[in-house]
Amino acid sequence: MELDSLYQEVILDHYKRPQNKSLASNPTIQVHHVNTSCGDEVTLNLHFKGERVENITWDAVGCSISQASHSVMSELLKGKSAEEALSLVEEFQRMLQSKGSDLGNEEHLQDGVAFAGVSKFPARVKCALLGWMAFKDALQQSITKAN
Amino acid sequence: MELDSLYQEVILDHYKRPQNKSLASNPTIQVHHVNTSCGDEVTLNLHFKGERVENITWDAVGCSISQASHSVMSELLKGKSAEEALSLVEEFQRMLQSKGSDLGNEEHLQDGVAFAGVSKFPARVKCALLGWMAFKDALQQSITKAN
Amino acid sequence: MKSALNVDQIKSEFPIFNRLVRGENRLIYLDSAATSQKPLSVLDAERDFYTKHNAAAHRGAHQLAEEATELFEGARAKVATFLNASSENEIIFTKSATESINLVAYSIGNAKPGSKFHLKAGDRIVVSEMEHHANLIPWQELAARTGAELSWFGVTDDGRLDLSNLDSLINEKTKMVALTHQSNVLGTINDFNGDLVKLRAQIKAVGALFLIDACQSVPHLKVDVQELGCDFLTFSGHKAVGPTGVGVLWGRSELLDEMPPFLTGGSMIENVTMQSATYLPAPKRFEAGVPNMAQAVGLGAALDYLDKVSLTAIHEHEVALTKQALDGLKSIRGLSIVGPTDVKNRGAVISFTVEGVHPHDLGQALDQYGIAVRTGHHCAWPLMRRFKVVATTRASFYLYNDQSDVVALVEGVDRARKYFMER
Amino acid sequence: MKSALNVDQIKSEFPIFNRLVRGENRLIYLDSAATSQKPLSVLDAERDFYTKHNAAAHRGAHQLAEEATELFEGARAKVATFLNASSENEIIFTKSATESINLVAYSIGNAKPGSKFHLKAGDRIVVSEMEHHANLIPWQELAARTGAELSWFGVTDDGRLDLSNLDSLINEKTKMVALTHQSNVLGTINDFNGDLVKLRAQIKAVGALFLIDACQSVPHLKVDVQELGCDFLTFSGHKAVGPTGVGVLWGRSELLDEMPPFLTGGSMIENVTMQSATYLPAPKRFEAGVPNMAQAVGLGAALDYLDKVSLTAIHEHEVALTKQALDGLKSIRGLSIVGPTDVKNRGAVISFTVEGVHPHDLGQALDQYGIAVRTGHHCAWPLMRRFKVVATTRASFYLYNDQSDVVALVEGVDRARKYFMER
Ligand SMILES: Cc1ncc(COP(=O)(O)O)c(C=O)c1O
Ligand SMILES: Cc1ncc(COP(=O)(O)O)c(C=O)c1O
Repeated sequence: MELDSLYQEVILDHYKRPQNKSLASNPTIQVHHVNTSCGDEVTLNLHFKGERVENITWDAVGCSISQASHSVMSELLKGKSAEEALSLVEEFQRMLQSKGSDLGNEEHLQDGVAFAGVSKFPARVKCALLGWMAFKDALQQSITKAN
Repeated sequence: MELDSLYQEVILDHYKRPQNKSLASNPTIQVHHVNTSCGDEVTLNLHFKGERVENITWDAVGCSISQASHSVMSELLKGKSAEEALSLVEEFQRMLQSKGSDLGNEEHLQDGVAFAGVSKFPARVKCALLGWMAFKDALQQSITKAN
Repeated sequence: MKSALNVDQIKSEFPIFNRLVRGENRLIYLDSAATSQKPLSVLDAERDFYTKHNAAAHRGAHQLAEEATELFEGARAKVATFLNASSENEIIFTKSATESINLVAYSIGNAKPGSKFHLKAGDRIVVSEMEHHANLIPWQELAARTGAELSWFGVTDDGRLDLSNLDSLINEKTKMVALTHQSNVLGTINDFNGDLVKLRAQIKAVGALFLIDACQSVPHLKVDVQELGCDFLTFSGHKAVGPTGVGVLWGRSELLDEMPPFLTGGSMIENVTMQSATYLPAPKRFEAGVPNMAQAVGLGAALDYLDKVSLTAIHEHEVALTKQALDGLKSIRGLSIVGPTDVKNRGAVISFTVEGVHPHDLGQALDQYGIAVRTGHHCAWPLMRRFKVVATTRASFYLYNDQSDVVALVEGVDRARKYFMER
Repeated sequence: MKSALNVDQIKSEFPIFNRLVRGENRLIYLDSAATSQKPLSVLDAERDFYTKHNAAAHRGAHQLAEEATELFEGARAKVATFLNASSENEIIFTKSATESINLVAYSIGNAKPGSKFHLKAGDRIVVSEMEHHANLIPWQELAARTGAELSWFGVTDDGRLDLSNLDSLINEKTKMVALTHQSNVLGTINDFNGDLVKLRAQIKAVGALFLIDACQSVPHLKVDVQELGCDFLTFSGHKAVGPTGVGVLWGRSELLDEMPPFLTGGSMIENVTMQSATYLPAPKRFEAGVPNMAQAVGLGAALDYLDKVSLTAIHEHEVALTKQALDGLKSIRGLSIVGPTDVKNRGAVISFTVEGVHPHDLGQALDQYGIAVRTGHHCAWPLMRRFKVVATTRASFYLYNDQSDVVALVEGVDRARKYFMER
C-alpha cells in the first residue's frame, strides 16, 4: 500500500531515533524556521569553520517526515564543504519537487532517497524541506558573517 | 406589440407637450432629486399655502416616462389638500409596484393610469416615480416648515 | 439510534460522493468545517443563471438584465428570510466571511471623528482566544490603525469562554465586541441566548457594537439574528452547501446606512464628480462593482436546500454523530479531545491529539483509508498555544455523514495509531 | 467581408443563445462591456471542480484538498502565462477588478511613514476623466485619507486622453498614476506602447507607480504586462467569458512583497499571537480566507477558451464589426457618436446619442426587438458631464457577435427613432 511508500522504514527509524537532535552550544549561526501552513518549527545550530560544515544540531516539533528529514539532513551534511552541502540541498530539493519522477541518487543523498515518495504528496513536501531550507539559510548567513 | 402598452399615447403626448415645465419663482420649497441609476434629474418647486398645494412647477432632464410622469403629477396634484395629494401619491406608487396587477383607478389618478404598463418593466419604475417622490419630499418639508 | 435524516437520500444529491479516493476507497468526507460539499440543486441554480439569465444586474435596460436583477435580489430576500432579518436591505453580499469582517473593521476605521463609529486611543475592541484568524487579525489591524486597545476573553480548560473578567473587559471603554458563535476548533457553541445571556446583556448595556462570526453555526443550526440581539453577523456560502466566492454580512439597517463605505466603485454611488462622491444607502453602499451574481443565486439555492432538509433535523443528526464519535474516540489509547467532551452546547467539530503521533501523520494515514480530515492549527494559532499543542487533527460532520462514517473514523484513528506506534 | 472568426461555431458553444427574448426574438447581445456570456467549457470546469475535487485549497491533508490546491494554483499559472507575468506569484485572485483597485489603494493607505508606499500631503495621485468609477473613487478616498492631491488628465473632443498638461501632472510630486487601458464608454484604447509611450516614459522617469485598468482590454486583445511596462494591472473574469465573482490583480513581485496587506484573516499569515501577526509574501498575503476556488478555475478555462479562439482573431473580428457599426450608425439622422469615430486605437464599444430620443427610451425599444444594449452613465459620470450628456446608449461587441447583429442594431436604432420622433 501507498502509505508504506511514503513512510519508509528508514524514515520511521530516523523519526524514532533522531540524530543530532540536541542543540550544541556556541553555534556560528542559529536559525528558527516555521512551516506556516501547519505550525511545525525547527531551531537549527550551525557550526561553520574554514568553509566547512563542522556541526549541525537541531531541535524541533513536527511530524515524522519533518523530524526524520532533519535527522537525515544533519547526518548527511556534517563535514561537507559549503559548496558540497549546497549542491546536496539542491539535489534533495529537486527530488522533492519532482512529483515522483526523480527517485534520487543514493550515492549522493544516502538515506535522503527515502524521501522520494514524499514528492508525490504535495502537502508534505514542505515538511521534508523545512530543515533543509533552515540549513541553507544558516549556511548563507554564516558565509556572509565570515566575509 | 408590448412597446405600445408601455408608451401609451397619453405618455407620449405629455412628453411632447409637458405641463408646468417652467419653474415658478418664490416656491415654499425647492427640491432636487436624481435617479442614481441613470443620472436623470428633476428640480421641483412647490408652492404650498394653507394646507393646500397651490402650485407645482418643475424642470428636468430625463426619458419620456419620467418627463411625462412629472407632467401628469403636476396637473393631478395641483390644488389638492396635503392629505389628498399624499394619498394619490401612494395610490400611484402602489400601482407602479404591482408588476402589472393593479391597473389604477382612473377616477382618482386620471392620466396617471397610463403608467400602469410601466409596472411590468422593473427598470423603468424609478423613472415614473422620480417626480412623485420629489413632490412627496417637498410636501413633507413644507409641512415641517409650516409648523 | 434512529437518525433524524435520510442520509442515503441526501448523499445521492451530492455528486462528489460518486467518486472514489486513494485507489478504491469510498469518500468519507469529515472536513466540512473547512468547506462543505454541494448538492446538485446548487450547481444547477448557478448553471441556470449563466445559461438563461446572465447579464449585469442593476445595470442593463434589457430583459436579461431585468431577470439577472430579479434573481440576484431574490437571493438576497432568501438570505434575509433565512436569518430572520427585518429587511432585505440588511443583507450584504461579500465574497466571504473574511471580507465581511474586514468590511466592518475597515468601515469603522474610515469613520471620521464625530461619527459614532469613530475609534480612538482609550477605546477598546474585545475578541476571544478561540477566534479564527479571520475574526482576530482584522481587529488587531483596526486597533493598530486607530490606537484603540485589543483585549480578549480567555478559554477555560474545557474549551468554554472564560467570563471571569467580564466586568473589566466589557465596560464603558468597550466599543466593539467580536465573538464566534461556534469555534471551528473546539466545537464549542457560544450560546448567547442561554448560558451567555449575561455577556450579551452587558455588551448591550455599555452600548458596544456586537459582531457574531457565525461561519460554523449558520450552516448547522437555526440562527435568528433578531433573537441573537447582535448588530452584525456573518457567514460564508461555501461552508453552507453553497458556492465558493460568496459570503454574507448581516447588519442592522440603521447602522449600515450610517457607516462609511468600504470598497468603492460602480453601483454604490449617488453622485460622482472628479473630486468626490456620495454614496447610496445599504446594501448597495457596500456592494461596489458587478456583484458575484451567480454565487449569490447559488447561495439562495443552498439555503433552500437546507430549509428543505430542515436545520432542526440537521442539528439533531449532528449531535447524535458527535456523541457517537466522542464516545468512540475517547476509547482510543493516548487520544485527548481538545474542547468540550460532552454534547452540551457543542457542534459537530471534534479536535483531538494522539500521543506520539503527529497530526500530519495521522491525517496522512486517514487519507490513505479514504477519510478526509483536517490537521494543523485551523487558522486559530493562539488557541493552539492556549492548549499547548502545535496542531490537532479535526473531524467535522455534516448532513451527508452517517454512523458508518463515524465508525470508519474511530477505526481509522486506531489503525493509524498502531501503524506509527506499534511497528 | 470575410470574418476572422467562425461565429456560428462560437455561438453554438454559448448556451444562452438558445433562448429567445421578449416573445419570439433571437437574442442579440450587445452588452458585453457590462458582462460577457459564458461558453459551456467554463461552466463545465466549475462544475467539474465541485463534483469531483471540491475541498479547501492549501488547508487539508487529504486527496481532495490536494487536487483542489492543484486546480486553483493551476488557474493562477494560466493567468500568469496569459498576461506574460514573470512569475505565478505576481497573480492575485480577487473578487473583481473593483476589489483589485481597492486592494492597491487600501494597501498604500496602510503603508506607514518611511515605507516607500506611504502617501502624504504634497504627494499626487493622477487619474483621467475617462475612468470608470472603479478606477476613480478608490483614489479619491485614498487622497482624502492621506492628504495627497488627486489630479487628472482631461479628454479631448474626439475622446482621447488630453496630454497637453503632461508635465504639470506627471512630475516629482506624482506617486501613483491609475489609467484605463480602454474606456468602457468611448471605446478609446490608450496605447501605452504606441501613441502614449511618452506618457509611460514620464511616469517611469518620475518614479511613480503605474496601474492599468485592463477590464475592457484583456478580454479583447493580447495584453502583455511586461511589454506594457506598468506596475499593476487588473481585470474582471466576468467580462472575459469567465465566471462572476473573480478578478485578477497582477503586480510586480518586488512591490507586492513589500506592500502592507489589505484583507486579513486565514491563509495569509506567517505567525499569529493575540496581539499581532506577520504576513506571508504575495500572492498569499493578499488572499485571506478560503478563496473563490471554483471561480478561479472557471477563469482558467475562460482564458483557455480565448486562447483557443485566438485574441488576435477576436480583435480583428471586433475591429471589422466596429467599422461596420460606426458606418451604419453615422447614417442615422440625429445620431452622434460619443468617442472616436474611426477604428484607430479603438475597441468594440460604441456610445451614442440620438437627438430627441432619451437613451432609456431607445434602450427600451431595442430591448423589445431583442437587442440588449446598455443605457445610462456607464459608471463614468464625470465623462458624461465632460460631453454634456446625461446618458448615452452603448452597444458593445464580442466574439459571438456577427455582421447580422450589427445590421439589426442599426435598423433597430432607426426604427426606434421613428417610433418616438415620427408619430
Ligand atoms: C473600465 C472598467 N473598469 C472597471 C470596471 C469594474 O469591473 P467590476 O465591476 O467587474 O469590478 C469596469 C466594469 O464594470 C470597467 O468597464
Ligand atoms: C469560525 C470561522 N470564522 C471565519 C472563517 C473564515 O471563513 P472564509 O475563509 O470563508 O472567509 C472560518 C472558516 O475558515 C471559520 O471557521
